This record gives sequence, structure tokens and C-alpha cells, in this order.
Amino acid sequence: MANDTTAVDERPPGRPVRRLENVVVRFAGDSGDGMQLTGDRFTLASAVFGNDLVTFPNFPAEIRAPAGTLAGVSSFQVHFSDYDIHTPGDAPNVLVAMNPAALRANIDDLAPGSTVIVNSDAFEERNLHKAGYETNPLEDGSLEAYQVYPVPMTSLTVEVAKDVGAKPREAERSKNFFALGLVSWMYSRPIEPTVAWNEEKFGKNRTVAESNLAALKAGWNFGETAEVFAARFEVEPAHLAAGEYRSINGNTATAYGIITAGQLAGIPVFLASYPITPASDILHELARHKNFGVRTMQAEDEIAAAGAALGAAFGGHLAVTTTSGPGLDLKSETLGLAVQLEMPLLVVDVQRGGPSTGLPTKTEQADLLAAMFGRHGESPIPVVAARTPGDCFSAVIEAARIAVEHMTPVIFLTDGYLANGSEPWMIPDPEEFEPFPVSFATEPNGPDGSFLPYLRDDRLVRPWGLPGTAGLEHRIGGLEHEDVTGNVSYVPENHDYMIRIRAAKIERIADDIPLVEVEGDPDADILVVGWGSTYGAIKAGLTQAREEGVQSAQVHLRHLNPFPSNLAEVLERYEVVLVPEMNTGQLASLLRSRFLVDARTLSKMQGVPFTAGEIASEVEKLAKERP
Amino acid sequence: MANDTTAVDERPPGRPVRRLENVVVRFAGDSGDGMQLTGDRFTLASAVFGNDLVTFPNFPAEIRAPAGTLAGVSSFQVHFSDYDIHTPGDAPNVLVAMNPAALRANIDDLAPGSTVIVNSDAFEERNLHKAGYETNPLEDGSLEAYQVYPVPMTSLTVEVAKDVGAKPREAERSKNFFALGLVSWMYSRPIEPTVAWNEEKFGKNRTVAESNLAALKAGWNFGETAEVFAARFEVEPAHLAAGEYRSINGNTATAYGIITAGQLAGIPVFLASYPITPASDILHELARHKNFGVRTMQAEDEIAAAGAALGAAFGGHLAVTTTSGPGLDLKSETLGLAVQLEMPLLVVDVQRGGPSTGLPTKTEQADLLAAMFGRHGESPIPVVAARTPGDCFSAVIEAARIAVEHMTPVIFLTDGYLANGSEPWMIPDPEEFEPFPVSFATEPNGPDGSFLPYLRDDRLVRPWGLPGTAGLEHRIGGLEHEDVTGNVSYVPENHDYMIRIRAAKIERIADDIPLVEVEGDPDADILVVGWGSTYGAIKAGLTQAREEGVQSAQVHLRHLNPFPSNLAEVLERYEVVLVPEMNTGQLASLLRSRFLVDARTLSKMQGVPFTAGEIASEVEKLAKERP
Amino acid sequence: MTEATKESTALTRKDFQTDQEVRWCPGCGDYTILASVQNFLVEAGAQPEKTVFISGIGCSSRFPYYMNTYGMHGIHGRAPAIATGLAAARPDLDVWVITGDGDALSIGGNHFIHALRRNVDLKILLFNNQIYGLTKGQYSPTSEEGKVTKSTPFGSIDHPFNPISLALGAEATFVARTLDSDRPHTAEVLRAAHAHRGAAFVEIWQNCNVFNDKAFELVTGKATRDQNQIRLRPGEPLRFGPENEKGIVFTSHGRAEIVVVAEVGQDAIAVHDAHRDDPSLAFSLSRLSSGPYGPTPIGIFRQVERPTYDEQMAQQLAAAQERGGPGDLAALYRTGGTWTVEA
Amino acid sequence: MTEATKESTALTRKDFQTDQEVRWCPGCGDYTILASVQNFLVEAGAQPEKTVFISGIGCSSRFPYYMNTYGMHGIHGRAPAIATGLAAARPDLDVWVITGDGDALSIGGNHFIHALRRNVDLKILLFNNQIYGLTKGQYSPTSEEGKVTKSTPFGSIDHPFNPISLALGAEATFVARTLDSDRPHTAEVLRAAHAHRGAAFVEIWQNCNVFNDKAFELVTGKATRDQNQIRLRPGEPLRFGPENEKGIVFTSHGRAEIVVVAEVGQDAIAVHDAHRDDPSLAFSLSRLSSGPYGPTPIGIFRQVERPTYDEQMAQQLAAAQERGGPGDLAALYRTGGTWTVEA
Ligand SMILES: Cc1ncc(C[n+]2csc(CCOP(=O)(O)OP(=O)(O)O)c2C)c(N)n1
Ligand SMILES: Cc1ncc(C[n+]2csc(CCOP(=O)(O)OP(=O)(O)O)c2C)c(N)n1
Ligand code: SF4
Ligand code: SF4
Ligand SMILES: [Mg+2]
Ligand SMILES: [Mg+2]
Repeated sequence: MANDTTAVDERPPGRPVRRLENVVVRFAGDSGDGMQLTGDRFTLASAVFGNDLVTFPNFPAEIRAPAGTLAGVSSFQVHFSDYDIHTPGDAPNVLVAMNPAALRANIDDLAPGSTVIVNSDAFEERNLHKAGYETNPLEDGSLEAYQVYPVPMTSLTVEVAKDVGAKPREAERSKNFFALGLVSWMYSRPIEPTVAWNEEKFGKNRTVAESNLAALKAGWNFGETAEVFAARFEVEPAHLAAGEYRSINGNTATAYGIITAGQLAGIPVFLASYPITPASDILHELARHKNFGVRTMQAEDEIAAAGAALGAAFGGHLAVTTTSGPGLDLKSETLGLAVQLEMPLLVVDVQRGGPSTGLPTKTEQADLLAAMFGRHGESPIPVVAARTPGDCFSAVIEAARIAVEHMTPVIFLTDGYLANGSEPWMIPDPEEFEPFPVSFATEPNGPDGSFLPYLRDDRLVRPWGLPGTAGLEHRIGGLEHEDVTGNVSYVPENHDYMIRIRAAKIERIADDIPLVEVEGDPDADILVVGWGSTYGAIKAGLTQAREEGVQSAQVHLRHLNPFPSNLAEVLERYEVVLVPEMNTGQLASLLRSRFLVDARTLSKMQGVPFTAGEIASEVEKLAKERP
Repeated sequence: MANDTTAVDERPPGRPVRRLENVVVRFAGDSGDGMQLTGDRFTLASAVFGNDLVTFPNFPAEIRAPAGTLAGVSSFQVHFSDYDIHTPGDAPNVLVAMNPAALRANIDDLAPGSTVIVNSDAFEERNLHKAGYETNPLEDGSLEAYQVYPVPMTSLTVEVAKDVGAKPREAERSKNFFALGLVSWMYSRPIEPTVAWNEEKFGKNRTVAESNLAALKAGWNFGETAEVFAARFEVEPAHLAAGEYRSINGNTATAYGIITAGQLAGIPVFLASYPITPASDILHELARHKNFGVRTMQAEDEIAAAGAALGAAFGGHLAVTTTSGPGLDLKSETLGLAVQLEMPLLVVDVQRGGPSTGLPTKTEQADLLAAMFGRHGESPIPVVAARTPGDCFSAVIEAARIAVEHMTPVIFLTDGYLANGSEPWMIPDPEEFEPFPVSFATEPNGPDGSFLPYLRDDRLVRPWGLPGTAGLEHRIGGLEHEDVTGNVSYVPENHDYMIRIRAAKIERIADDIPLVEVEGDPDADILVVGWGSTYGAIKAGLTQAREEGVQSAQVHLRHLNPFPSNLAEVLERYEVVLVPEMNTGQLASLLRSRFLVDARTLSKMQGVPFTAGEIASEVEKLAKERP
Repeated sequence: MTEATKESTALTRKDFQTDQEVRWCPGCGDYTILASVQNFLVEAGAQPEKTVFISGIGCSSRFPYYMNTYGMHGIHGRAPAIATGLAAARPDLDVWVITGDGDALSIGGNHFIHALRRNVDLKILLFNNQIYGLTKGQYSPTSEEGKVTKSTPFGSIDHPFNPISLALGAEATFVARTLDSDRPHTAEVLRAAHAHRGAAFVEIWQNCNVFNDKAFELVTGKATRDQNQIRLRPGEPLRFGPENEKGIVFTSHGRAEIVVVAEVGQDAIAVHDAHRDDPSLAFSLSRLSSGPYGPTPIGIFRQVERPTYDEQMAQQLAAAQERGGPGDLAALYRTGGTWTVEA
Repeated sequence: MTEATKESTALTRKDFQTDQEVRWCPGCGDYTILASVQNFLVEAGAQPEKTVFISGIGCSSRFPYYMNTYGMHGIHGRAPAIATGLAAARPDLDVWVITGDGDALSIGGNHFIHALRRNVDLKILLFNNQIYGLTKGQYSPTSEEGKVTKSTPFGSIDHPFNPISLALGAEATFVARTLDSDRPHTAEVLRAAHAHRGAAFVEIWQNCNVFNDKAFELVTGKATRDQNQIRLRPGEPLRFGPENEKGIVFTSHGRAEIVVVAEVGQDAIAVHDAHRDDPSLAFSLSRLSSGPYGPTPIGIFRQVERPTYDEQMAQQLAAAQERGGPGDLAALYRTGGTWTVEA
């Protein structure tokens, strides 16, 4: 929630400026209203201004609903602050609602007293009806609890756009720029970045570019001149570490991470994927970077995608396949083959609401057990998860490193929230990454000049011998085989041995990953264990609880299989272990089984992330329950 | 091991007859030698004689290896006794080896002093070489520890078959009948059933029928007349409960159970499958029983098979799809859809050695976690497992019952050992089964004559409304939907609610299944928990341990999801919980996670079942370790 | 049509509509197809309760939600498999499959070709918009080579399928193409497909105005359609063009070629015959165009009789019951011999 | 062939054999094919290290274990997908796919048709024995209707695929059929397939003497083969028969028909031309038989040039590098704008 501080007005004209620490703004409108774009622009302006920020885009159904309906509402929430933040904010301080449906779908998330800015032009009979309002909420008193500002955005936009020669139907489309201008004024955001971007993007289409610009300025001026708004606000730049930043979402960060991993491994990237929401953008992004030697293939289905990637891995590429839940199901048989072959294969699963088609555009964390166990037979696979949009970058590099260094498929988990959410990302220096160059087998490693594809090193890792290398010809396959030679073997003891050695190889990866670090209060009794995108909410929630006097510590797992080797010992130190997850308790069940610790679950499966408040109140409740 | 009792000879001529309690005979030869047939016939004769018995067929690779090689060895083990037995026997008392490879592949399983009967004709240079023998084991003294009987089976067979007009190459093929005759003589098995069967099967081909018969008799007579064998043995009929019996293997029992379940449910069976070892025989068996109204479809792949079955379920059929591990992987996305639709769908997984293609003809229990968690999203599915070949019959009926009564997919687990192993099965009386007639919705159940496909009853079960029923038209799908109406819904709270209600529905099945029963010593400190085909080995192992003075109790789970409701309480009563599994500890991990009990694992992943001795010695070890 | 259907002719389009909001983009070709199908069902006297729509995933696959019949919105690509099970189990139903070019030809290619060869009694309507609509605009297996989309910023390098050729190569018994915007033609094709016993494959060129607008303009647009639509009319010479001035002949290499009628004479022009057992004629016609890029046959390419999967399955059941009587469990359990243990 | 290959012509068949025991049933047609392929590779001067065999699951799919090259025994039906990835990543390799009628046309149908349409540079050898060998004798998608097998005790009710027609319907650029037992013909076809740039599909009729013995007898057996083999010879009239007395003509409906040459005259007989861009000729020929049940074309049906998937992919990479220079991570990270926070 926005924390008012003293009202300071240092700017000569206009309304008083009040300084805030942080603000949550949500833009909501019809899918066709350009809310994602508006949010993106506002985000960038805030970033450029130097705030820390976290965003949460929230799409409606997959295809466009008829304009004006609840199903068609699209929203974008931006949380910006003058300090380090971790969540997109629990409740918006300001809701911008472009039509009745947007108001209706979002108003319940606001605390009383919050600000609501509506496009009053859109509140006519037809739209009200479509949104399911019997009476006009702007008139029937139902919004009494809020500070409501009706602004005729459409007509004002049409009006100013006339001057640049835009016809009304065309001009209307710029009304989101009006909203952007107005909110920018309210929060003292610079509009220059948006002006520049508009010119770059729409420059060729003068009418569009100019009506956008006119609308943007009109919105700003409306705030400035109309005597409607009591005050404007300011959120100072955050004290982020010095450096060069950009705003990045999880899918882009994942794509950049994959490109970078290829460079660090010294081998070309081969991505084979089948489009699926919310993972498709990784394919789209990688398809654009062929100059990095990145090959991308849109396969006929997820099975083919996994298969093609596996084929490319056999050929010595950094093989990647990206997908979401339903696609993960389909890849399971091929993953089992990769386990049996011991072939590096990076599978990215951007988790979404399930089961089945479920809520395809929403977020969830319910594929962890599928990643762990979703294949017949004993087929352990390392699992790595990212915690923030920017963290997708380094986490996917880590996943790729494990794959090629340990000759194994690896599943990398992100989710819809990370994929589309963004945060400021300090641009890393590529020179500072630790390279992990792959060394392919070049020489026979067996007696009489033979090549032994399953002769292991001390980490139990087999050599990677590439087609094209004379003298290393060999055959691999899904049937059980002898260790060392790889020859098919039906010997009973051999099978037992091979299952154990494959498992041991994965377990030993624990020697090659960092220990977990405990954040928060080291002497607390309560430990909150998380994984994936809940990181920010947990961190903020624990801070909140701390303010209420409840001490707690936090461990956030990047490596879910194998677990870091000090995890057992860390868990032992706490009396209460809580695992907040966007599922029914999947990590908790792994911890319980592995460590016999009574890990408790806090579940939320609503397609939206935890709020800090939800975490805080659960921790406070646990603290109270304790004797 | 065979327990000698006093030698009793009540038959006038020939060798003395010694009475045994139980005997384990293993027939081993080349894939082309007809060992499975020989074992089958010997089994039936023993069954007809009234012994209890358990068999273990063991196939080599999937395709025929060149004759005479180790890879081509096929064997069939029969354990028969005068009392109730549960395993195919730990070590054979008698090994019949038709060639050097068969000897070599099996000899290590025999205890010193055991009997080895070899077809000496096959021990010539070429065969010895193929089997990897440098010298002839019949001559080099390497078999000194055993009682070895070399019998020139091929030449003797060719000799007698000459008389019925068979050419040598043809006649040779009957040599397995010679072996059968000889062993039948040794253990006083009746040969009449085999004579009758031979006539029925080969009657049309006189030469074959007659050379088989001649060889069979020649084998018997060889035992009787050649002064080679010191004694013959007798195993008295077992004290099985009075009734009519047949020998049955798990796949046949599963097929019969499915047909019966259709009758009990009062709906036609629809099976869609894709062939895969070791599950194909269920398809083959069901394809023969179209007069029961059973439809069978060989689909283009496992995905199509699951899909077609789901379509048939929508049409009101008892929908079944049968497969093994790799096929289960492929069905996972469709299973998720069935969870979301809440549609009954019976999936039979005959587990085999994994991961990937693994050991396709061997047994394993490593698909339990895949059955539990092998789908993206929260998609709980009941899991039921059979414990013996005959138990497949009633266990699959139970699985089908749960599916149709609770409107859910169900996974039924057997394995390669159950599938091909056989035991005496008391023919049930179909009148005595409890029917569970399906009642389809016939009337609208909502206001204004509407049909509400997700209006639940007190068990949280939705109605099953069939296409063709006027007035119940409705749409279902994989997207998240409202409860009651089934209309697509993206409302956050609804999704959370639906995940929880689907989970609760599955949990409530616990109210509708029997409690677990503890066998063995109720006051013991050690509890052995098992599931699936380990039942017999555990039971026999605990009996063996008991004879060594170690008390223990046994719980064998038929229902793996949900667990029976008294399981927690039962587990609590014991200090040590041991879970023997043909995997790395899958059930153990579920018990640990669910009940926080320190369940220990005894693993064996060799493609062959546990022996009673392995279980016994682990239990004895645990007993010793305890303070 | 049966008696029962006659009685229910009082139904109107409304009876086939649901109360669910139709959620396609305004202007999408799917709306027109929805209307065509609903109107056709009214005309055909279809009974809503006997009618089932099964779909996969895609914009097109939302179709069943809008039909007040039985319906299932399945998973991506699997509708033909699901529908095969339903049709085989319940030959009394009218089963329709709704699918898209990605759904049927990319992920679902295998089920599609197998349903066709088996001749399962399904009516498969493939809404071909040459793009992935639902996932916001990647190229599909029917997109033209070089297509620039989100997943192919430098142009696609996949040679597309010709859905008609593929279906014919997969032994389809009924193969047709129609256009979303041409309602009378759609109705005509639906009528024939519905009357066909077995798998009827109907490709419908459908405009996705958001991600692939005007893809079919050359063939559907006013200015060019007369030049580019080769209407396939049973028993009639294969002629087309604004003045009917062009025609099709088959060369001595079995190839269909466009000629000017005046140059070769009316008698040289081949006569359309969809009922030929040999699919070569239909196949050659399908090669006249690889998409909406020039003169393109529209209508029924092939329509032949072959026993259907579901009816043969039913026959085997009936025959088995005739032979062996209804199943007797007690006898079944005793197959292969029993023995008795006395008390 | 390149210089490098010329140097290695000293290789013999032994160099392509592994030390693994060949595990097919004695008498299986797979042995002959193995020998043919090994001999062909020797003849072609192939380099073992540049040669890769990828297979699925089935008797046939054990093939890679016996080839002393690189190899992968994959999973059922997925070999074309795996091989596509390898070929696209490594255009320098010679990638062969070994598959069976169940592997390629049942579970693997989708990957099969997509590999063909994409024209990936793969040589796909489909061992068609019209049965599932490895799983011990169920019918396959190429088994004849009515086939009695373990899974169809009352006869199968599936209409089979014609693999040649299916491949042609799927836009294949190279389509041929040969016979396991005819080694010279197999060699000839392998030679052409190997020389083809793009996806080359070769159907090999293979006898499974255990589960489907003599399935191809009518076409391969001494007594009848002269009547039933229609040899496709490029540029030659389509004639066959013990005295070459029969021939093929194309009717005015695009259909291939068998005629007696004496009756129609030599000039009426069509000349074989596998290089026609239009696949209609090849398709019509494929319809002369639906399997080994009468006169059947053997040889190369179609052989045309089209850019390959892997080479186009490589071109796009090269073009992008030319345009944008090699990738620069520091620049990449900065796409879309940055800002600086001062210390
Ligand atoms: C297993 C799986 N993979 C991918 C997707 C994502 N997906 C949904 S629809 C679709 C393609 C839609 O294209 P098309 O079939 O042409 O239908 P359209 O939307 O154009 O009507 C894809 C890739 C999915 N839902 N499930
Ligand atoms: C996913 C999966 N499903 C089923 C099988 C079982 N299976 C192995 S090979 C095969 C069919 C073999 O037939 P084909 O491809 O014709 O090869 P052939 O043995 O005749 O050479 C089947 C069904 C499998 N291994 N994997
Ligand atoms: S995206 Fe295209 S196909 Fe989908 S609803 Fe919109 S216009 Fe129609
Ligand atoms: S089963 Fe048939 S195809 Fe397989 S190896 Fe034996 S003969 Fe060959
Ligand atoms: Mg489409
Ligand atoms: Mg085959």
C-alpha cells in the first residue's frame, strides 16, 4: 500500500506534490484497448526515472472476447518504489478503468480509499449491460468507498486528434495514450521515453504517431489544468545498485540466458519447440538471433520438438526445447530416452494453470512433481527453477551448465508470472561469466582403439562423442545397456547397477551446486521455504511480518533436484517449516519425504501470484499458534 | 527349497518314490525350443493333479536371437507344492537345460546339490562356443557341485519319431516333449492332459501330433527304464480350498476382469490399445470376446488409444486402454483431460523394466510415481494394484468400479511378472459378484429444465449424461470451468476451488474402499508394507523369517491412491517399516511424505521378482539391528 | 432422414445456439462458419441430442461451446482420436470434428490420416486459416513458404501441406473444399458430407482477420474470384473463368492442366466425377493449386463408398453374438480347462 | 563424392559391421537389407564417421546396432523427428532413418509426413513387412483388410495405407519402392536415394518369415514376379510382363491403366518420368496396386529437386551473420533501451 509521507511541493505551479515510497497502478481495459502497451510504457518511464519496479501483466482468455465483456478484460499492474521491492504489489493504489467491464473485474482488489480513474465515455448503456451492471456505478453510489475520477477520455482524445487529421474511429484508438499521459502526470513520470518510442514505432504512419502524441500530451495537460485532481505524487528513484539497467521479462531473460549459455559452452544452440502459451515468446525471441548461430525449429508437435532437440544434442549442439504443461506431458517419453542415453537436453517448462488446458494464460507452479516423476521407470532428472524475471537469465544458464557438464537432461521451471512479468535488470558483463566449455571426445578411450561411450569419469559422467569424429563410431539407444561399452544387456544385475549409477550421477550433482543460503532472521523458529516465482512475495511478506514483530527466515531453492547438500541441516534448525506454493503442496511433499520434516503448505491456485500480505498473515498465524 | 521327507515307495516297479512338499523346476532352452509351451503343459498337469503352484516365465530379448546364444535363452519356472505357496520359488531344484547357453544362463541360480538335466546332444562345439564355453562343462568338472544327468534328448526323439514318419529336422522339434515326459515321470505328473491337448492342438497335422506324442512317452519311459535316476518324487495335492480351479495368468485375469466389470456395471466395454510388451495379450484376449459386446480397437498409437477410449467413455461405455510404461508416458496429456472432464477411464499399465525401452520383457514396479504424478498441473488419479496373477481379476474390477462410481480416470498397475506368471484360480461364481450398475442421467437436474454436468452428489461425484439423451445436451472441455454448470470460467477463486474439489473427490474414495488388514504377527515391531506383485515373496519371506524366530507383520496395499483410511494408524503401531519394491523406493517415498514415517526401502531392479529369501534376510537383518 | 427427425423440423437456428458468449475476434471467419453449420443442421432436421461436436484446441476449436448439442473441447490435435472412439462406440450418433490447420495437420496429423483411412463415420471440418490463431500468429503447416510470422521472422522454410492431396494420399473417401464467406456453397458441401457414410473431410478456407487477414482474397475476393474459383460440379465439364472460358484437361502423364476451351474444344475438357474409385483424378485436381494463389478447385473432389469402421465393428460384434450367443461368464472363466479340488 | 571419400574407398563391408550379434530370426528379410545397405555404403565410398543411422522401435529398428557407424536406437515412431534435429544441426552428416511399417506409419505417421514435406535431408528406409514383428504379430497400417492376427482374430477392419500414395500426398520429393530379396534393385534405389538432396523415402518390401511369411510372394516369387513387377525405368515406356507385353496408359481422367501393348500400340504407352514437378503421374502409378496383390510398380516413382530444410536453415543463419555480424552479447542485452543508476 502506498505510504504517504509529508506533502512537499517544490514545483511552482499546479497541484501540490506529495512524496510516496511506493505506488501500485493498475491499467485495465478491453483486450483491444492497448493496456499491455500502456503498462509497458509506464514501466519503462518509471525504470528510466530510476525506481525499482515489478510488473504483473494479466491477460484474459486466449482469444479476444467481444469488446466490452468481462472475459475480454486485460490488465497490467506496475509496482514502483524508491526502495528494493519484490512483488507487483498486493492491492492497487490506483485503478485506471477504460470501460465498465474493467471496473467491475478489478474493483474488488482495491482497498477503500483508493483512487479509481475511469473513462466515463465508455459508461453507456450497452457497455454497462455487457459488463453485467444493472445501473451505472458512476451514478448509483456503489463506488462511494473510493476516490473516483470520471474522465471522458475517448471524446477528449478524439477532440485533440482531430487537429492532426485523424478520423474519430482512428483517433479513439489513442485513448490509452491519454490515460498514460494523465497517470504520468499524476506520478511525475517523464513522458520523453514514450514520445521517442512512439516516434520510432509509428513514425511511418504519421496520423497514428501524431494522434498518440496528441493524446499523451492531452492526458498530461488534463491532469495539469483540469481542477479535478487534488494532488500529484512523486516516487523518488530507488537506491538500486549503481549500473546500467533495462527492464526485462522472464521469457526474454530465458532466451538471452540460452544464447549466453551456448556461448559459454562454446557450442551452437539448437531450439526445437512447438508454440504454446505462455512459452511461445522464448521461441519468438530466439528465432530473431540467428546471427548468434542459434537454430530454431517450429516442430510439428512437442514430441517432435523434444526428438529434434535430442537429435541435435547427439550432433553436439546445446539442445533446448521450450514448452508449458501440456507439452511437458508429451515430451515425457523422449525425456526418458534422454535419461537412458545420458544426453544433455534442456527442457524449459513455463508453468501455467492446469490440469489439462486449465487456465492457459495464468500462472501456477503445479508441474514440479511432473518434472520430477513424470516418466515411467526410474528416470531421475535435475530440476532448476528461476525466482524472478531477471533471474531466469542466470538460472537457465545454470540449468544448461548442469546438462552439458553432467550429460543429462535438465528441466528448467519458470511460470506465467515470471514469463510476462518484468523488473529492472542490471546489464551483466558477458566477460564476467564463468565459461563451461564442452570438451567433446576426440580420441578412442578404450582398449584397441575402441570408443567406450559409457566409460565414466569420477563424477560418473560419460564422454560426449560426436558423429563426424573418425574412430569414435558408436551406437546408443533406449534399451538397457552395459556400463562402459553401451552394448545392449539383459543381464539382471547390470540393470540394477545401471539404475543405481544413473541415480548416483544425478545425486552427485549436489557437489557441484551452491549451498542454500538463509535470508532473514537466522535465529527465528520459523523457516519459510520457497521455489520459483514466489520469491518476491515471500521476501516482502516476511519483511511485513517482521514489522509486526514476527521473526522468520527464508530459504529459496533454485535447485530442486538434487537438493543442495546443506538443506537437511538447515531444515533441522527450525521448529516450523512453511512452504508457500501455487499448487497443493508439491515441494512440501518432496521435503517431507526426503527429510521427514513436517513441512506445512500454504496453497494458492488462482492463476495470480501470492501477495506479500497473504504470506505475512500465514507466518503471523503460525507464530501465534506456537506455544 | 525342496524339503525331503521320508522315502515312501508304494508303487511296485521302478525307482523308489520320495515324497516332497514342494519342488521348483525350471525348463530352459533356446527361444525356438518351446520352453514356454513345455512349462505351460507341466503347470497344467500339476494343477490338474491338485498342487498349488506359481509360475515364472522369463523371455529373452524381444526378437529371436540366433539359436544357441545366451541372448536367445528362454525359461519357464514352475513351483508346485502340497501347500499354499506364493512365489515361483527362490532357486530351482531341477534345471532342465536344452543347450549349453541355457545351462550357462541359469546354473548360477541353483544351490549346490540340485539336479541338472541336460540335452547332451546339444553340447557340441558350435553351441558351446556360442554360449561362450571354452570347454565342455559336462566334461570339465565345472558342474561337480550338482547332480548332472546328460540325456541325448534330440537323438532319442529323432529315433522314436522316425517310426511315425517324421523326418529328422521335423522330429527334432518334438524334443521338448521328451523333456516334458521325463520330468513328468520324475515328479509323477499325469501326462493325460498333455496328450489330450496335443491331439486338440496338432490333431490336423498328424506327423507333428504323433512325433510329439512319441517323444512325450519316450521321455517318460526313459525315466522309467534307463537306470539313470536314483529316485522319482511325488508332491501330494495341496490342501487348496475345495472348488473348481483353473490356471490363470495376470493378463488373462485382467481381461476376464474387464469383461466382468462391464457386465457388473451394465455397460458395454470399449478397449482401445496400442500393442506393447507385456500388455498386448490383454488386447488379444479381449479381441476374442466380441460376443460379450466388447469392442476392441488397435489404435495408431497410445495417444489415440487413450483418446478413443475417452470418446467411448463420453458415449457411456466402460472405456479401457491397456499399455506398459512408454505408453503410459504418452497417455499422460489425455489423462489430464479425463481428470478435468471427470470422466471414467480405466488405464491398465503392465509395468516393465525402464527407463525408456529398458528391459521390455522383464518385470519392474517403477511406474508408481508416474501413475501418481505423471501429468502437469494438479491432477490426482486413483491408483489400484494387483498382487497375484489371479488377483488381477478382482483388482481390475475394483479399479473399474471406482472409475464409474466416482467419475474419474483410474490407473490399474500390474507388471510383467503378474502378466505372464500363473497360479491356480478358483473359478468364481458370477452370480456372487456385487454389481455396480451405472445410472446415467436421464432427466435435467437444474432449474428451467437445464442439465448441470458438474452438479455433485454427496460424494462430490458429477452425473454422467450421455449423447443421445434429449434435454441433456451439454459441453465439457479441458479449460477450467465453473462447478455445477461446467461453463468455462477464468475466475481466480473458482480455479482454486475446482482444484480442491477434484482433489477432495478423490480423497473421499477412501470412504468407499476396504481398510487395510494386517497379516502375520500382529504384535511384531516390524511391519513390511508392499504393493503389487511382491505379495507372494513378502508373505513367503516373512514365513521364512518366522521360522528363524523373527516376528513381523505384513500389510499389502491394493489401493495406492487414496490410501485406505486406517493406514496411518496401522503404520504408527510399528517401530520399523520396511517397503520392498522393484524400484528405488517409490511407495516408501509416498508413505514418508504422507505419514512422516521412516519407511525403509529394500530395492531390487533386476527384471525378476524378489525371492522369499531376500525378503527374509532383510527382515532378519532389521531385527538384529534393533536394540 | 428418419421419422423422428421429421417431427423435429420445427427447430430453428436458435435451438442450436448456447447461452455462452461467442468469443472470436470481431470479423473472424469462424462466425460465418458457425452460422452456416447451425443453419445447415436446422435444414437437415438434425436432432441436437444425437449430434456431437468434438474439437481440439485453437480458435476454431471453441466451436462446440457455441453449439447447443453434445460437445467436447478436447486437447490439441486429438479430436479425431476422441471422435473415433465415440463414433465406434455409438454409431447412432452424428459425430462432427472441428479442427484447425495446426490442430489437424501439425500436432494432430497422425490421428487425422488414420481416421481417414479407417473411414470412421465422422464429419471433419478443418478451418484452414493458414496460421495459428489462438497462440497469436505463428505459421502453420498450410502457411506458404517464406511466411514471416512471430516464430519465423526471416520467413518460414517449411514446404506446406496441400490438405486435399494429403487426405487423398491417406485414402479418404470424401474430400471437399469450401469457403467461409460462401454460405450457399458451404451448405452444399455440408449437405453432401453429412449424407456421406464414413469419414468426410471438408477443408474450409477461413479468414483470420487478426493474424492472417485476406489470405484467401485471390480466391474469395470479388475482383478475382471468378478467375480463380474452379467449381467442381459432379457430371459437368471442368470449366471456369468469368466467361467459363477456361477448362481442365488431363495430359497423357495423368496431370490436370488448365486450357482455354476455345483452343482445345469443349469435348477435350474433362468431366468431373468425384465417384471414381481411383483417387487419381481428384489428386491431379488438387495439384492445380497449392493454396489460394491462383485458379483453385472448390467443391467435392472425391466421394466414394467404402465400409465404415464403426459399422464393421458393429457387424463383428453382431456376428460373434450370433455365432457364440451372448457372453456367458461362467463358460468364459472355464476356457482352457479346469480341475476340481474336493473338500 | 568428395576427395575425402575417394581416399577411403579401401573400406570393405566388414568395416561397416559391428561386433554385436545380429539378432533377427533366421531367414528374416532384414538380413538381406542389412547386407545391401552395407555393400552400398562400401560402393558409395561412405565414411563411417560421417554416417548416422537413427531408428525407432521394431525388429527393423535394431538395424543401427549392426552398423559400425554412428547410430541411435530411439523410441517408437520418433526416428524421423530425432533425425530431423540431427540433420538440421549437422548438414555435414549423412543421416539415415530405419523404420518399420508400424513405426513409421502407425505411431510415427506424423513425423513421417512432416519430414517429407519439409524435405529434410534424410534417407528413410521403411522395412514394410505388413505386420508388427517385434511385438509378435499384430496387424499394421499396411496389412490387408480382413487380416487375421492376434489383435484381430475376426479379421482387421482397417483400410490400409498405400505408403507410396501417402508419401506423395505429403509432398515427398523422392519416393521409391524396392524388394528385400532383389539386391541389385535395392542397390540401384539406394544409390538414387543417397544422391538425392532432401528427404528420400524408400519403401522396402521385407519378408517376416515368422509372422507374415510370403506376404510379398506374388511380386517377389519366381513363378509370378514377371507378371507382377512393373519396373519403373526413367525415360522408358511403362511396359512389363514376361514378354513385356503389357503397358500403362493414362486415361482422360488421369488414371493409370494396364493395357495390352499389342492392342493399343506402343506409342500409346506412357513414358516414365520421375522428375515431373507435378506428382500426379507418380500418384496414379501408386494406385495401380494397393500392395503385393497384383501388378505393382517397383522403382522410383518420384524424384524432384526442392530446397532442403537443413540447407535453408543454414542459409538463414549465414544471411543473419552477414547482415548483423556475429552475435554480440553486450549489444543483445541492451536491446530495447537501458538506463543508468549512478553510484
Ligand atoms: C499440447 C499442446 N501444445 C500446444 C498448445 C498451444 N496451442 C493451442 S492452439 C494451437 C494452434 C492453433 O492453430 P490452429 O489449429 O490452426 O487453430 P486456429 O487457432 O488457427 O483456429 C497451439 C499451438 C496446446 N494447447 N496444447
Ligand atoms: C511407445 C511404444 N509403444 C509401443 C511399443 C511396442 N512396439 C515396439 S515395436 C512395435 C511395432 C513394430 O512393428 P514395425 O514398426 O512394423 O516393425 P517390425 O518389428 O515389423 O520390423 C510396437 C508396437 C513401444 N516399444 N513403444
Ligand atoms: S485470432 Fe484469427 S482465427 Fe482466432 S478468433 Fe481472432 S480472427 Fe478468428
Ligand atoms: S519377427 Fe519377423 S521381422 Fe522380426 S526378426 Fe523375426 S522374421 Fe524378422
Ligand atoms: Mg489456424
Ligand atoms: Mg513391420
